[in-house]
Amino acid sequence: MKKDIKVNVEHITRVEGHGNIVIDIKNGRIKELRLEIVESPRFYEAFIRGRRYDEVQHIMSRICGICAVSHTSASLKAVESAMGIQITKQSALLRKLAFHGEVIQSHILHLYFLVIPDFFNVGSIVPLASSRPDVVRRGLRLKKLANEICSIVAGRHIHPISLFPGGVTHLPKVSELKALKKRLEDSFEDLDATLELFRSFRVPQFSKKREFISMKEDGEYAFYSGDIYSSRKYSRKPKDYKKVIKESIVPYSTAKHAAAKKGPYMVGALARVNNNFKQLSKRARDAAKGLGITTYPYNPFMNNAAQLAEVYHCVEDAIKIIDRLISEGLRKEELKKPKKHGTGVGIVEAPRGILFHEYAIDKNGIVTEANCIIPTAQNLGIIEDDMRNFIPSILHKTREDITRDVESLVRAYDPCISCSTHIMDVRFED
Amino acid sequence: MTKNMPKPKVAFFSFTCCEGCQLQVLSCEDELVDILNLIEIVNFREAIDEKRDDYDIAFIEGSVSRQHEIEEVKKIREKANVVVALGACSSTGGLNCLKNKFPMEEVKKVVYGEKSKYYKYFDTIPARPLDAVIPVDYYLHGCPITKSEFLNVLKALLTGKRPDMPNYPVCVDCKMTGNICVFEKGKTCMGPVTRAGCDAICVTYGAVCWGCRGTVDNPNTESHEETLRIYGLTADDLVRSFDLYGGWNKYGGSK
Amino acid sequence: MESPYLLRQARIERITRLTEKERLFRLVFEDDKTLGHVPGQFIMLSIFGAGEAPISVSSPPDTRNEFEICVRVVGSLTNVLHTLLKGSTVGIRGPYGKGFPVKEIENKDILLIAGGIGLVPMRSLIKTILLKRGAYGRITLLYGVKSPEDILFKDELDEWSKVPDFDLRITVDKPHPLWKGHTGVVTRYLPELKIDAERTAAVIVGPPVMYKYVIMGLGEKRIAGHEIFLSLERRMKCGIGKCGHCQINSVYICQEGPVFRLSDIRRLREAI
Amino acid sequence: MDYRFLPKKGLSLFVDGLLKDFKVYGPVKMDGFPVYEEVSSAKELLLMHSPSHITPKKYLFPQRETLLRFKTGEKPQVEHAADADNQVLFGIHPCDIHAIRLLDRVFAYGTPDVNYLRRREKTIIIGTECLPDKFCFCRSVNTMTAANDFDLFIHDIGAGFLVKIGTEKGKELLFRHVKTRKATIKEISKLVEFHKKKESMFTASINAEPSTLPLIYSGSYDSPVWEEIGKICYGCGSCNLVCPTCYCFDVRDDISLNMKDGERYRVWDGCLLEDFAKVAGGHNFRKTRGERLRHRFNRKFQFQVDKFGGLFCVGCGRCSRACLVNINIVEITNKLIEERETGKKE
Ligand SMILES: Cc1cc2nc3c(=O)[nH]c(=O)nc-3n(C[C@H](O)[C@H](O)[C@H](O)COP(=O)(O)OP(=O)(O)OC[C@H]3O[C@@H](n4cnc5c(N)ncnc54)[C@H](O)[C@@H]3O)c2cc1C
Ligand code: SF4
Ligand code: SF4
Ligand code: SF4
Repeated sequence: MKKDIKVNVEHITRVEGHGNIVIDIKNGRIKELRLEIVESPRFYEAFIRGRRYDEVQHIMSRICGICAVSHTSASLKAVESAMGIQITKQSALLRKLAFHGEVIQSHILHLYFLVIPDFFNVGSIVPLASSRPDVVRRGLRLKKLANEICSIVAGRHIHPISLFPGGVTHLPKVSELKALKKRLEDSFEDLDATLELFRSFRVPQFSKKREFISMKEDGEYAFYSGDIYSSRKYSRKPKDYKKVIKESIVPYSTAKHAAAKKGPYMVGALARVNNNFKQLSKRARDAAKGLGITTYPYNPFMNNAAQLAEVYHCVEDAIKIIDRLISEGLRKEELKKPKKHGTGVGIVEAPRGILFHEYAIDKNGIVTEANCIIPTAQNLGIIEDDMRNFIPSILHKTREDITRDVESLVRAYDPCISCSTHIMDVRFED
Repeated sequence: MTKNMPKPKVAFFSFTCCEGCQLQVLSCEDELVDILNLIEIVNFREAIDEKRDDYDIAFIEGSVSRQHEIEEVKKIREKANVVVALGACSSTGGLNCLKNKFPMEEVKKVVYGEKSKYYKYFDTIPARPLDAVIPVDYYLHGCPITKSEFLNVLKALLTGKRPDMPNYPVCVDCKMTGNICVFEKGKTCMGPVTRAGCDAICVTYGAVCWGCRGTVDNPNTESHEETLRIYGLTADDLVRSFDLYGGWNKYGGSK
Repeated sequence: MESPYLLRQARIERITRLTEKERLFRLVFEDDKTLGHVPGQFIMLSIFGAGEAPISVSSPPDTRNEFEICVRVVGSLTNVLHTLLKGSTVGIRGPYGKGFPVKEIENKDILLIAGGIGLVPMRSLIKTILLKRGAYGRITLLYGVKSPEDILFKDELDEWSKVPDFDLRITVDKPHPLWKGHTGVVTRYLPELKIDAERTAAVIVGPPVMYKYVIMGLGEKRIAGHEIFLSLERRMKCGIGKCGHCQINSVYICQEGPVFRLSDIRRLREAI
Repeated sequence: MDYRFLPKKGLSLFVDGLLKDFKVYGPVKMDGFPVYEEVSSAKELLLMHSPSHITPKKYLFPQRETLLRFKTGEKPQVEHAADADNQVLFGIHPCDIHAIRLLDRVFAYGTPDVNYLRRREKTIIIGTECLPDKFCFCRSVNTMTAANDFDLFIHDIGAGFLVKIGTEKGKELLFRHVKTRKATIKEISKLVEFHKKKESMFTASINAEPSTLPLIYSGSYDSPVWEEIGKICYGCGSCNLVCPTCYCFDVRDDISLNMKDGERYRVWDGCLLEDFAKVAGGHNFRKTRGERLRHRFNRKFQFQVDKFGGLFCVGCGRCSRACLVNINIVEITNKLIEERETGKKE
């Protein structure tokens, strides 16, 4: 089929941040294809220099509203590693609990607010509020639960307050934890309904082999701690992240592209689920299987299924953490003090994938250098790759349908553009 | 029995920021359905596909930090009857203004590397609050905004009331909440000069007030600097504290 | 015990647009009881959702269940009030405070000085006096406004000016192309007034800045402090002497005022 | 006055008994500082301490209190909100007992404030003794001890508690839940001894008779003090909000999102806050911080005294404790006294 099509989606909707899709097809061949990141650069790595170590998490959290807990956590881990701070078990548990809150919140937001409208063939959840109020209310209930987890532990989800270098500054009340546990247990009903709903959706068939990079840890499904791990079966310590990932700038994007040795790779829920499937909770594994994650899927559209499986996992694990906190008893603990200074790397699995923060801190506790690599920036290369490979299979469709399908593809990655505009250590494609 | 009014059309726009304030709007889980009954959202890129230009009320999030953003916000101002600045970035410039104290070439180089100087694409202008570019009717302060303030402003606009904006410091919220003042614990705080309305949530959750809501109309900053000095802040610390969210006024900005 | 914050409901029966910013509202209680006020007293007016505010009663005492208020748009409640249509219901509590000494000033010449919406409570007094015209001496009304468009109750002023022995002088702050009358602040016209200080009572209502100068002017006219009455405005939130906003030293305006005798508050710092 | 003796272990029995019928609030430690919170057993109570940072007045005059509930529409409907639970305020110090006495007077005079009075009616006040810190000066304003205005007053005398009975209601509660016996003269004298000891513990004191303070303040209207402290004051209102006798409030409406129902509520306000005396049109009757400070201090020592009788400062020192720039009510008062005395000498 030889046709000419120009797609130009300015400010793609239902994603975080500003991006454009530009596709130019001449004679059935792709002449031009770009995912333009037009979000204004904000230069966090530049202006964090000169700030004190105990303000860093507060500032770096503001890289992104939707994955604020992740940025805060990666930032804290980097600072704590640079300064030799070892937090207590209780603090780590509380941080993990808040982290689960964020993952659930982010995935539910993506699935219910950004993705579902595509399957119902509407432009947003607004029309669904009247046609399918049950669906909308369920999504809102789940999202609220996720927000509550973060509120109880950290004050709020967007820019958490109590996560601080050396530990946490606030303890939830036992009564709050008990009430939260009850709500988490009750949420399985809504999750099962969500699962049913997503099972009824037809997932576009598109598959291309790729490298998945995530964290991996012995003993648990890695979100908050672990090493860097690739589906090409190698693993690296966090501090060696630069040996795995190289960044480059492209002239149409304020977000840098990243690549591993073998080129573009994918991070995020699907990468994690594929790499760490066995460590998912029981219900999460069942959900994943129910949604068709039986083999090792390379279909990026399966990212949504992986997200839903992870929501199950986080809810189950959150319940476990709460049980532990209650049975071990909450104690007021002082924040642990810094012991040294130097450079430190912190990595976590943000909802959209592995996230790196690295700082150099001087003897006065002042940051002198910083570097962050954001999940969406890592996915940009593979998204463009996928677009290139996906388009030929839908070329027979109308321009509108092509546009919608390509948008859905981009959206499946749940790109978070607002935070992907700050990256360091650039290598130029000359 | 007020005059019958059609559903007001509301748009949300986002400029240089983390989009947390828009997300805070989406976090009104219990209220969202009611909100959709009261207003018609005609533009909200983060959540809906529709993009219309016939709005009455525009909520604008983010600082203005690129040349083309100036034109865009001006266009919005022309179309909207009411413009509300949504969050610290747009109300006071927010954290974004921290970059203003470094030269453009330097921040570009630090983030995008040596060769970035050949790429105009990364160029920005000093980040600034919305009212440095267009007149703003109402402000929702905070990084991020609070849900309750957003709902109050929305309700006020719908009833025809003038939205309240507290003009007293966070210490009031702190005392209402029943917090122990962090100065008692030997820490320091921006609360005494910062505009309240957040229920002192940062202090409640064990941190200090960072000053994200900007200052009250007549802050006693001299007194505050003196207090901070007495509590052991160095000259550098002082600069850092006042810079964090006060960068616009300090580095080049004025309204 | 009944809550002092509970309200009586009144229906807006008539709305008259007086200026760009001021409207006159005729209110009728749902029950058939009267408001029972004296000139100079105020009510707390409320619209649910918009709030509550002290507003002077602008009509003279009435045996019927009706009264009038005139309200300027300045903020929340007043904005919403101006969007209401005839037939809407508003809440009323009061009347509160002490009004003008209508009885005491009988048989005297009356000098009335009003600035801006100060004419609103003054109107209640004027109408009361005119109902018993014979009981009072000469009446002089000095009325200052910013510009001709701000003049309230134009028709009524016209009527009053035709009443025997009623000297009406309106002055606008700044010269105005369409204005042929007096210009400048009200105090400018005090010296030329013929006043028998012995038998004159003066009443002043206006914006805060006006009082000091008018009082000085009246002093020059040798009117005694105990013959000068003024109505003070303060922020008020409860109307019943609790909320503290209207307090001047030991005096609560909502209780002991808003109308005061000058000699009683001369030594009250911050009053004027 | 009736004194009873309550054995040591009786206290927790008593509190447990109270908890059956009441919400019980008392002084507890939070982050190492005394505050009032709801308690669930006697062992949480902090029974011998300096004043709490925030006053217990919040249980009688809450920070935010609904006055009316309404429905809008063609025919608006409104009802009075008077949500008050039966409550016990346990461990109220003499200064706060005096403060509550003053609030009672304020809210009852003229048009009674039903919301406050209803709460007050449902409140049992159980006093305890306290230890002065460097800010306390109740001795200087005659509020170091409380003779009445409580239901019970409990004092730890080592072997057990001396319980002073203030009201029939208090007595009935005590008798219902625990066994007590008549206190001996010796036991009663322990309270007197304690007061003697307490009297010697104050480091802050006002250098004039309390009865002369209104006059001193009325003569100090033009003192340079006001401008001096006005310069350093933040206008943060902390002093207002922690004061047990400050009672000013703002009234606001909140409508729910259905735009059909809502409530009218009041929240604490403070005369140190910039907009407190601002009126429509923008005029501010107390524009400077100095003027506002003068107003507040005078309310404590002159204005309210004229109006209600009795000083309106009960010497708890909370305002000084809360003030970040160390504006200290005792020091200021002493300065005014000194100005007056040296002024007289000249
Ligand atoms: C005894 C007494 C009698 C009175 N009688 C009358 C009367 O007869 N008629 C009458 O019209 N008024 C009268 N007033 C004044 C009236 O009470 C006030 O105008 C009223 O309280 C305003 O209420 P509001 O809710 O509309 O304003 P609010 O919303 O409470 O606004 C009040 C304050 O906000 C400021 N403000 C308003 N809009 C804005 C804005 N857009 N931006 C920034 N600031 C703003 C105002 O300047 C003012 O300081 C009287 C007052 C008293 C004390
Ligand atoms: S903690 Fe900060 S905001 Fe709170 S009272 Fe103290 S200084 Fe004020
Ligand atoms: S004025 Fe100060 S010392 Fe006096 S009662 Fe109030 S807070 Fe306590
Ligand atoms: S607490 Fe101190 S600084 Fe704050 S308003 Fe009161 S006197 Fe001023």
